Amino acid sequence: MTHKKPKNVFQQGAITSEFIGNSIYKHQTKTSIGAHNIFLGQVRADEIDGKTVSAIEYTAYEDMANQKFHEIRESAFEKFDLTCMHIYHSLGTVKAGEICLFVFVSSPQRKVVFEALEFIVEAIKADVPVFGKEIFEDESHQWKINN
Amino acid sequence: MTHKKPKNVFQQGAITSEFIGNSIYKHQTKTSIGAHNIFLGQVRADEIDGKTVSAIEYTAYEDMANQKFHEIRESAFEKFDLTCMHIYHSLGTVKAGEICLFVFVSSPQRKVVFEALEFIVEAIKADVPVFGKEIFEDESHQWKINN
Amino acid sequence: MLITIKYFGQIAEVTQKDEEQIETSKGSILELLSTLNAKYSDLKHKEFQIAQNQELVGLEAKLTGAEIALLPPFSGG
Amino acid sequence: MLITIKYFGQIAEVTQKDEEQIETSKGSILELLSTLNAKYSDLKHKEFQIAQNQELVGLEAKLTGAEIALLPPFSGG
Repeated sequence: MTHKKPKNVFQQGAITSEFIGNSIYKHQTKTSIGAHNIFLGQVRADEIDGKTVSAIEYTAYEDMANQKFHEIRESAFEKFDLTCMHIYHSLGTVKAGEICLFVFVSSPQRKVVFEALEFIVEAIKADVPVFGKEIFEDESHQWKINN
Repeated sequence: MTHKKPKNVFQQGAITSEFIGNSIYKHQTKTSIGAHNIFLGQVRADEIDGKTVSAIEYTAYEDMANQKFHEIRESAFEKFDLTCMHIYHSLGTVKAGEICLFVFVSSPQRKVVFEALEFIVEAIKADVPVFGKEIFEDESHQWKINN
Repeated sequence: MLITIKYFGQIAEVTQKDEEQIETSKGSILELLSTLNAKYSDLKHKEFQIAQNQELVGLEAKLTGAEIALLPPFSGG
Repeated sequence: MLITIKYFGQIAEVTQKDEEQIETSKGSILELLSTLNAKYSDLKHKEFQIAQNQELVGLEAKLTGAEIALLPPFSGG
Protein backbone atom coordinates (compact mmCIF):
# COMPACT_ATOMS: atom_id res chain seq x y z
CA MET A 1 0.00 0.00 0.00
CA THR A 2 1.56 3.26 -1.03
CA HIS A 3 0.48 6.12 1.18
CA LYS A 4 2.15 8.92 -0.73
CA LYS A 5 -0.22 9.93 -3.51
CA PRO A 6 -3.44 11.81 -2.70
CA LYS A 7 -6.57 9.95 -3.72
CA ASN A 8 -10.27 10.63 -3.97
CA VAL A 9 -11.82 9.43 -0.73
CA PHE A 10 -15.40 10.11 -1.80
CA GLN A 11 -17.86 7.74 -3.33
CA GLN A 12 -21.35 8.53 -4.51
CA GLY A 13 -24.08 7.24 -2.16
CA ALA A 14 -23.87 4.66 0.63
CA ILE A 15 -20.90 2.36 1.23
CA THR A 16 -22.18 -1.19 0.89
CA SER A 17 -21.41 -4.15 3.15
CA GLU A 18 -20.22 -6.03 0.03
CA PHE A 19 -17.65 -3.31 -0.63
CA ILE A 20 -16.42 -3.59 2.97
CA GLY A 21 -16.31 -7.40 2.86
CA ASN A 22 -14.37 -7.27 -0.38
CA SER A 23 -11.92 -4.76 1.05
CA ILE A 24 -11.27 -7.13 3.98
CA TYR A 25 -10.82 -10.01 1.52
CA LYS A 26 -8.11 -8.11 -0.39
CA HIS A 27 -6.01 -7.87 2.79
CA GLN A 28 -5.71 -11.63 3.21
CA THR A 29 -2.66 -11.73 0.95
CA LYS A 30 -0.84 -9.36 3.33
CA THR A 31 0.50 -11.91 5.79
CA SER A 32 2.47 -9.45 7.91
CA ILE A 33 -0.83 -8.09 9.23
CA GLY A 34 -1.97 -9.38 12.63
CA ALA A 35 -4.78 -6.95 13.44
CA HIS A 36 -7.35 -4.94 11.53
CA ASN A 37 -9.58 -2.28 13.03
CA ILE A 38 -12.55 -0.89 11.13
CA PHE A 39 -14.76 2.08 11.93
CA LEU A 40 -18.12 2.45 10.20
CA GLY A 41 -20.31 5.51 10.49
CA GLN A 42 -23.99 4.66 9.98
CA VAL A 43 -26.82 7.17 9.48
CA ARG A 44 -29.13 7.22 12.51
CA ALA A 45 -32.90 7.66 12.24
CA ASP A 46 -32.83 10.26 15.04
CA GLU A 47 -36.14 11.68 16.21
CA ILE A 48 -35.96 15.47 16.58
CA ASP A 49 -39.07 17.42 17.65
CA GLY A 50 -41.31 14.56 16.63
CA LYS A 51 -39.79 14.17 13.16
CA THR A 52 -37.55 11.27 12.11
CA VAL A 53 -34.36 11.56 10.05
CA SER A 54 -34.76 9.44 6.92
CA ALA A 55 -31.43 10.26 5.23
CA ILE A 56 -28.38 12.50 5.26
CA GLU A 57 -27.35 14.32 2.12
CA TYR A 58 -23.59 14.90 2.08
CA THR A 59 -21.75 17.65 0.26
CA ALA A 60 -18.09 18.60 0.61
CA TYR A 61 -15.51 21.12 -0.43
CA GLU A 62 -14.01 18.19 -2.31
CA ASP A 63 -10.54 19.44 -3.19
CA MET A 64 -9.83 20.70 0.32
CA ALA A 65 -11.42 17.59 1.84
CA ASN A 66 -9.25 15.21 -0.19
CA GLN A 67 -6.21 17.28 0.77
CA LYS A 68 -7.18 17.03 4.47
CA PHE A 69 -7.79 13.28 4.18
CA HIS A 70 -4.32 13.05 2.63
CA GLU A 71 -2.74 14.99 5.51
CA ILE A 72 -4.53 12.80 8.05
CA ARG A 73 -3.26 9.70 6.25
CA GLU A 74 0.34 10.99 6.15
CA SER A 75 0.31 11.94 9.79
CA ALA A 76 -1.19 8.59 10.84
CA PHE A 77 1.53 6.69 8.95
CA GLU A 78 4.11 8.88 10.67
CA LYS A 79 2.71 8.34 14.17
CA PHE A 80 1.76 4.66 13.98
CA ASP A 81 3.33 1.48 12.60
CA LEU A 82 0.58 0.79 10.08
CA THR A 83 0.69 -1.66 7.19
CA CYS A 84 -2.39 -0.26 5.44
CA MET A 85 -4.94 2.49 5.81
CA HIS A 86 -8.09 3.15 3.78
CA ILE A 87 -10.72 5.86 4.11
CA TYR A 88 -13.98 6.11 2.18
CA HIS A 89 -16.67 8.76 2.68
CA SER A 90 -20.05 9.10 0.98
CA LEU A 91 -21.31 12.06 -1.00
CA GLY A 92 -24.97 12.55 -1.89
CA THR A 93 -27.84 10.75 -0.20
CA VAL A 94 -27.27 8.05 2.42
CA LYS A 95 -30.42 6.61 3.96
CA ALA A 96 -30.90 5.82 7.65
CA GLY A 97 -29.20 2.48 8.40
CA GLU A 98 -26.73 2.88 5.55
CA ILE A 99 -23.00 3.45 5.94
CA CYS A 100 -21.42 6.84 5.12
CA LEU A 101 -17.88 6.44 6.50
CA PHE A 102 -15.51 3.46 6.32
CA VAL A 103 -12.05 3.71 7.92
CA PHE A 104 -9.83 0.62 7.82
CA VAL A 105 -6.39 0.32 9.47
CA SER A 106 -4.09 -2.71 9.63
CA SER A 107 -0.88 -3.42 11.50
CA PRO A 108 1.22 -6.32 12.73
CA GLN A 109 0.16 -5.42 16.33
CA ARG A 110 -3.26 -4.84 17.85
CA LYS A 111 -2.36 -1.96 20.22
CA VAL A 112 -1.38 0.14 17.20
CA VAL A 113 -4.66 -0.24 15.35
CA PHE A 114 -6.79 0.90 18.29
CA GLU A 115 -4.83 4.12 18.73
CA ALA A 116 -4.51 4.81 15.02
CA LEU A 117 -8.19 4.29 14.21
CA GLU A 118 -9.42 6.64 16.92
CA PHE A 119 -6.87 9.28 15.90
CA ILE A 120 -7.99 9.09 12.26
CA VAL A 121 -11.74 9.15 12.94
CA GLU A 122 -11.46 12.11 15.34
CA ALA A 123 -9.32 14.00 12.81
CA ILE A 124 -11.86 13.35 10.05
CA LYS A 125 -14.70 14.65 12.22
CA ALA A 126 -12.75 17.78 13.20
CA ASP A 127 -10.75 18.77 10.12
CA VAL A 128 -12.48 17.68 6.93
CA PRO A 129 -14.97 20.06 5.25
CA VAL A 130 -17.91 17.70 4.76
CA PHE A 131 -21.47 18.88 5.38
CA GLY A 132 -24.40 16.66 6.31
CA LYS A 133 -27.99 17.75 5.76
CA GLU A 134 -30.40 15.65 7.81
CA ILE A 135 -33.54 15.05 5.76
CA PHE A 136 -36.75 14.31 7.66
CA GLU A 137 -39.56 12.12 6.42
CA ASP A 138 -41.65 15.24 5.59
CA GLU A 139 -38.74 16.53 3.42
CA SER A 140 -37.86 19.35 5.79
CA HIS A 141 -34.22 19.36 6.91
CA GLN A 142 -31.66 20.53 9.43
CA TRP A 143 -27.86 20.79 9.22
CA LYS A 144 -25.91 18.23 11.21
CA ILE A 145 -23.08 19.41 13.49
CA ASN A 146 -20.35 17.10 14.78
CA ASN A 147 -19.92 17.00 18.54
CA MET B 1 -29.92 -8.17 20.29
CA THR B 2 -30.38 -10.00 23.52
CA HIS B 3 -27.20 -10.24 25.53
CA LYS B 4 -28.44 -12.49 28.28
CA LYS B 5 -28.09 -16.04 27.00
CA PRO B 6 -24.64 -17.67 26.62
CA LYS B 7 -23.83 -18.68 23.06
CA ASN B 8 -21.17 -20.64 21.25
CA VAL B 9 -18.57 -18.16 20.07
CA PHE B 10 -16.50 -20.72 18.19
CA GLN B 11 -16.66 -21.61 14.56
CA GLN B 12 -14.64 -24.25 12.76
CA GLY B 13 -11.83 -22.85 10.62
CA ALA B 14 -11.26 -19.29 9.35
CA ILE B 15 -13.85 -16.51 9.55
CA THR B 16 -14.53 -15.40 5.98
CA SER B 17 -14.82 -11.85 4.66
CA GLU B 18 -18.28 -12.80 3.31
CA PHE B 19 -19.39 -13.72 6.83
CA ILE B 20 -18.16 -10.36 8.12
CA GLY B 21 -19.76 -8.42 5.26
CA ASN B 22 -23.02 -10.22 5.87
CA SER B 23 -22.87 -9.48 9.58
CA ILE B 24 -22.45 -5.76 8.78
CA TYR B 25 -25.38 -5.97 6.35
CA LYS B 26 -27.68 -7.37 9.05
CA HIS B 27 -27.10 -4.26 11.18
CA GLN B 28 -28.50 -1.88 8.60
CA THR B 29 -32.03 -2.37 9.90
CA LYS B 30 -30.93 -1.09 13.32
CA THR B 31 -31.31 2.62 12.72
CA SER B 32 -30.43 3.73 16.25
CA ILE B 33 -26.81 2.75 15.54
CA GLY B 34 -24.47 5.58 14.56
CA ALA B 35 -21.09 3.86 14.88
CA HIS B 36 -19.70 0.37 14.43
CA ASN B 37 -16.22 -0.74 15.41
CA ILE B 38 -14.79 -4.04 14.24
CA PHE B 39 -11.63 -5.84 15.32
CA LEU B 40 -10.23 -8.63 13.18
CA GLY B 41 -7.35 -10.86 14.25
CA GLN B 42 -5.46 -12.23 11.24
CA VAL B 43 -2.84 -15.01 11.32
CA ARG B 44 0.63 -13.61 10.58
CA ALA B 45 3.24 -15.50 8.55
CA ASP B 46 5.90 -14.70 11.17
CA GLU B 47 9.44 -15.83 10.48
CA ILE B 48 11.00 -17.45 13.55
CA ASP B 49 14.55 -18.85 13.37
CA GLY B 50 14.36 -18.99 9.60
CA LYS B 51 11.04 -20.85 9.51
CA THR B 52 7.76 -19.29 8.44
CA VAL B 53 4.40 -19.77 10.19
CA SER B 54 1.95 -21.21 7.67
CA ALA B 55 -1.08 -21.62 9.97
CA ILE B 56 -2.30 -21.58 13.55
CA GLU B 57 -4.23 -24.52 14.91
CA TYR B 58 -6.63 -23.41 17.64
CA THR B 59 -7.96 -25.51 20.48
CA ALA B 60 -9.90 -24.32 23.51
CA TYR B 61 -11.37 -25.40 26.81
CA GLU B 62 -14.67 -24.75 25.09
CA ASP B 63 -17.13 -24.74 27.99
CA MET B 64 -15.00 -22.43 30.11
CA ALA B 65 -14.14 -20.26 27.09
CA ASN B 66 -17.79 -19.75 26.17
CA GLN B 67 -18.51 -18.93 29.81
CA LYS B 68 -15.67 -16.34 29.81
CA PHE B 69 -16.89 -14.86 26.51
CA HIS B 70 -20.30 -14.58 28.13
CA GLU B 71 -18.88 -12.79 31.18
CA ILE B 72 -16.93 -10.39 28.95
CA ARG B 73 -20.12 -9.68 26.99
CA GLU B 74 -22.15 -9.04 30.16
CA SER B 75 -19.54 -6.77 31.63
CA ALA B 76 -19.16 -4.80 28.37
CA PHE B 77 -22.92 -4.22 28.19
CA GLU B 78 -22.82 -3.06 31.80
CA LYS B 79 -19.92 -0.63 31.27
CA PHE B 80 -20.79 0.77 27.83
CA ASP B 81 -23.94 1.97 26.08
CA LEU B 82 -23.85 -0.66 23.34
CA THR B 83 -26.64 -1.54 20.95
CA CYS B 84 -25.04 -4.79 19.77
CA MET B 85 -21.98 -6.93 20.36
CA HIS B 86 -20.82 -10.03 18.52
CA ILE B 87 -17.75 -12.19 19.05
CA TYR B 88 -16.58 -15.06 16.84
CA HIS B 89 -13.39 -17.10 17.32
CA SER B 90 -11.97 -19.86 15.15
CA LEU B 91 -11.17 -23.41 16.22
CA GLY B 92 -9.01 -25.75 14.16
CA THR B 93 -6.68 -24.64 11.39
CA VAL B 94 -6.52 -21.01 10.23
CA LYS B 95 -3.95 -20.31 7.53
CA ALA B 96 -1.67 -17.25 7.41
CA GLY B 97 -3.66 -14.30 6.06
CA GLU B 98 -6.97 -15.74 7.29
CA ILE B 99 -9.08 -14.28 10.09
CA CYS B 100 -9.36 -16.05 13.46
CA LEU B 101 -11.13 -13.44 15.63
CA PHE B 102 -14.03 -11.11 14.77
CA VAL B 103 -15.33 -8.69 17.40
CA PHE B 104 -18.12 -6.31 16.37
CA VAL B 105 -19.60 -3.56 18.59
CA SER B 106 -22.25 -0.98 17.73
CA SER B 107 -23.61 2.05 19.55
CA PRO B 108 -25.42 5.30 18.89
CA GLN B 109 -22.15 7.19 19.65
CA ARG B 110 -18.62 6.70 18.34
CA LYS B 111 -16.70 7.37 21.58
CA VAL B 112 -18.40 4.37 23.15
CA VAL B 113 -17.41 1.88 20.46
CA PHE B 114 -13.70 2.71 20.65
CA GLU B 115 -13.55 2.14 24.40
CA ALA B 116 -15.76 -0.93 24.33
CA LEU B 117 -13.92 -2.70 21.51
CA GLU B 118 -10.51 -2.34 23.12
CA PHE B 119 -11.88 -3.50 26.47
CA ILE B 120 -13.40 -6.61 24.89
CA VAL B 121 -10.38 -7.57 22.79
CA GLU B 122 -7.97 -7.18 25.72
CA ALA B 123 -10.27 -9.26 27.94
CA ILE B 124 -10.45 -12.01 25.32
CA LYS B 125 -6.65 -12.12 25.02
CA ALA B 126 -6.21 -12.24 28.81
CA ASP B 127 -9.08 -14.33 30.13
CA VAL B 128 -10.26 -16.87 27.57
CA PRO B 129 -8.66 -20.35 27.52
CA VAL B 130 -7.83 -20.62 23.82
CA PHE B 131 -4.54 -22.14 22.66
CA GLY B 132 -2.80 -21.41 19.38
CA LYS B 133 -0.25 -23.79 17.91
CA GLU B 134 1.86 -22.07 15.25
CA ILE B 135 2.55 -24.55 12.46
CA PHE B 136 5.64 -23.95 10.31
CA GLU B 137 5.98 -24.85 6.66
CA ASP B 138 8.11 -27.90 7.59
CA GLU B 139 5.27 -29.07 9.90
CA SER B 140 7.20 -28.41 13.08
CA HIS B 141 5.36 -26.18 15.56
CA GLN B 142 5.60 -23.86 18.55
CA TRP B 143 2.97 -22.67 21.02
CA LYS B 144 1.83 -19.08 20.67
CA ILE B 145 1.73 -16.85 23.79
CA ASN B 146 -0.26 -13.60 23.98
CA ASN B 147 1.71 -10.54 24.98
CA MET C 1 -8.70 41.42 -8.74
CA LEU C 2 -11.32 38.78 -9.43
CA ILE C 3 -11.79 36.25 -6.63
CA THR C 4 -13.76 33.00 -6.75
CA ILE C 5 -15.84 32.43 -3.64
CA LYS C 6 -17.46 29.10 -2.82
CA TYR C 7 -20.38 28.55 -0.46
CA PHE C 8 -21.28 25.29 1.27
CA GLY C 9 -24.11 23.79 3.27
CA GLN C 10 -26.25 26.28 5.13
CA ILE C 11 -24.11 29.18 3.86
CA ALA C 12 -25.11 28.28 0.30
CA GLU C 13 -28.73 28.38 1.49
CA VAL C 14 -28.21 32.00 2.54
CA THR C 15 -26.38 33.06 -0.63
CA GLN C 16 -28.68 31.00 -2.86
CA LYS C 17 -25.66 29.97 -4.91
CA ASP C 18 -22.68 27.62 -4.62
CA GLU C 19 -20.10 29.86 -6.17
CA GLU C 20 -19.53 33.36 -7.55
CA GLN C 21 -16.73 35.67 -8.64
CA ILE C 22 -16.29 39.03 -6.96
CA GLU C 23 -14.14 41.94 -8.11
CA THR C 24 -12.28 43.32 -5.12
CA SER C 25 -9.25 45.49 -4.35
CA LYS C 26 -6.44 43.71 -2.53
CA GLY C 27 -7.33 43.76 1.12
CA SER C 28 -7.98 41.43 4.04
CA ILE C 29 -10.44 38.59 4.54
CA LEU C 30 -12.26 40.95 6.92
CA GLU C 31 -12.79 43.50 4.15
CA LEU C 32 -14.12 40.83 1.79
CA LEU C 33 -16.42 39.66 4.54
CA SER C 34 -17.87 43.17 4.97
CA THR C 35 -18.72 43.16 1.27
CA LEU C 36 -20.40 39.77 1.60
CA ASN C 37 -22.30 40.74 4.76
CA ALA C 38 -23.67 43.80 2.94
CA LYS C 39 -24.74 41.61 0.00
CA TYR C 40 -26.23 38.73 2.08
CA SER C 41 -27.79 40.14 5.22
CA ASP C 42 -28.49 36.74 6.83
CA LEU C 43 -24.81 35.79 6.69
CA LYS C 44 -24.09 37.48 10.04
CA HIS C 45 -26.41 35.03 11.83
CA LYS C 46 -24.44 32.06 10.55
CA GLU C 47 -21.39 30.33 11.99
CA PHE C 48 -18.62 29.61 9.50
CA GLN C 49 -14.87 29.40 8.93
CA ILE C 50 -13.05 30.80 5.94
CA ALA C 51 -10.55 28.97 3.75
CA GLN C 52 -8.20 30.61 1.27
CA ASN C 53 -6.46 28.31 -1.19
CA GLN C 54 -7.95 25.35 0.81
CA GLU C 55 -6.41 26.37 4.13
CA LEU C 56 -8.33 27.92 7.02
CA VAL C 57 -7.39 31.56 7.55
CA GLY C 58 -8.12 34.28 10.10
CA LEU C 59 -9.89 37.57 9.42
CA GLU C 60 -6.64 39.52 9.29
CA ALA C 61 -5.19 37.39 6.45
CA LYS C 62 -4.50 39.20 3.16
CA LEU C 63 -6.38 38.19 0.04
CA THR C 64 -3.99 36.53 -2.41
CA GLY C 65 -6.38 36.08 -5.30
CA ALA C 66 -6.71 32.37 -4.56
CA GLU C 67 -10.08 30.67 -4.11
CA ILE C 68 -12.03 31.59 -0.97
CA ALA C 69 -14.56 29.24 0.67
CA LEU C 70 -17.12 29.90 3.40
CA LEU C 71 -17.39 26.69 5.42
CA PRO C 72 -20.15 26.05 7.97
CA PRO C 73 -19.50 23.60 10.87
CA PHE C 74 -18.11 20.30 9.61
CA SER C 75 -20.28 17.22 9.96
CA GLY C 76 -18.56 14.39 8.15
CA GLY C 77 -18.77 10.74 9.15
CA MET D 1 -13.38 -39.61 44.78
CA LEU D 2 -12.99 -39.77 41.01
CA ILE D 3 -11.92 -36.51 39.37
CA THR D 4 -11.90 -35.70 35.65
CA ILE D 5 -8.77 -33.84 34.59
CA LYS D 6 -8.42 -32.12 31.22
CA TYR D 7 -5.18 -31.17 29.52
CA PHE D 8 -4.74 -28.53 26.83
CA GLY D 9 -2.12 -27.31 24.38
CA GLN D 10 1.46 -28.03 25.35
CA ILE D 11 0.29 -29.65 28.60
CA ALA D 12 -1.54 -32.30 26.57
CA GLU D 13 1.72 -32.85 24.69
CA VAL D 14 3.38 -33.74 28.00
CA THR D 15 0.60 -35.98 29.27
CA GLN D 16 0.01 -37.51 25.83
CA LYS D 17 -3.71 -37.34 26.47
CA ASP D 18 -6.50 -34.75 26.54
CA GLU D 19 -8.37 -36.10 29.51
CA GLU D 20 -8.27 -38.71 32.24
CA GLN D 21 -9.98 -39.67 35.49
CA ILE D 22 -7.98 -39.96 38.68
CA GLU D 23 -9.05 -41.50 41.99
CA THR D 24 -7.98 -39.23 44.81
CA SER D 25 -8.77 -38.59 48.46
CA LYS D 26 -10.27 -35.19 49.23
CA GLY D 27 -7.38 -32.74 49.44
CA SER D 28 -6.05 -29.60 47.88
CA ILE D 29 -5.13 -28.71 44.32
CA LEU D 30 -1.52 -28.83 45.51
CA GLU D 31 -1.88 -32.46 46.56
CA LEU D 32 -3.43 -33.37 43.22
CA LEU D 33 -0.60 -31.56 41.47
CA SER D 34 2.01 -33.63 43.37
CA THR D 35 0.33 -36.78 42.08
CA LEU D 36 0.39 -35.42 38.52
CA ASN D 37 4.01 -34.26 38.77
CA ALA D 38 4.99 -37.75 39.87
CA LYS D 39 3.10 -39.27 36.96
CA TYR D 40 4.32 -36.79 34.28
CA SER D 41 7.86 -35.74 35.06
CA ASP D 42 8.03 -33.04 32.34
CA LEU D 43 5.04 -31.23 33.84
CA LYS D 44 7.24 -29.28 36.26
CA HIS D 45 9.00 -27.54 33.34
CA LYS D 46 5.73 -26.19 31.99
CA GLU D 47 3.86 -23.02 32.85
CA PHE D 48 0.13 -23.47 33.46
CA GLN D 49 -2.88 -22.32 35.48
CA ILE D 50 -5.45 -24.61 37.04
CA ALA D 51 -9.23 -24.36 36.72
CA GLN D 52 -11.74 -26.19 38.90
CA ASN D 53 -15.31 -26.18 37.67
CA GLN D 54 -14.21 -23.72 34.93
CA GLU D 55 -12.83 -21.12 37.34
CA LEU D 56 -9.14 -20.47 37.94
CA VAL D 57 -8.09 -21.59 41.43
CA GLY D 58 -4.97 -21.31 43.60
CA LEU D 59 -2.91 -24.24 44.87
CA GLU D 60 -4.50 -24.06 48.34
CA ALA D 61 -8.06 -24.56 47.00
CA LYS D 62 -9.85 -27.73 48.11
CA LEU D 63 -10.84 -30.33 45.56
CA THR D 64 -14.62 -30.40 45.24
CA GLY D 65 -14.93 -33.31 42.84
CA ALA D 66 -15.67 -30.96 39.93
CA GLU D 67 -13.71 -31.04 36.69
CA ILE D 68 -10.09 -29.89 36.83
CA ALA D 69 -8.24 -28.41 33.83
CA LEU D 70 -4.53 -27.66 33.34
CA LEU D 71 -4.33 -24.57 31.13
CA PRO D 72 -1.11 -23.36 29.48
CA PRO D 73 -0.73 -19.64 28.62
CA PHE D 74 -3.73 -18.34 26.68
CA SER D 75 -3.19 -17.33 23.08
CA GLY D 76 -6.58 -16.58 21.61
CA GLY D 77 -7.22 -14.00 18.92
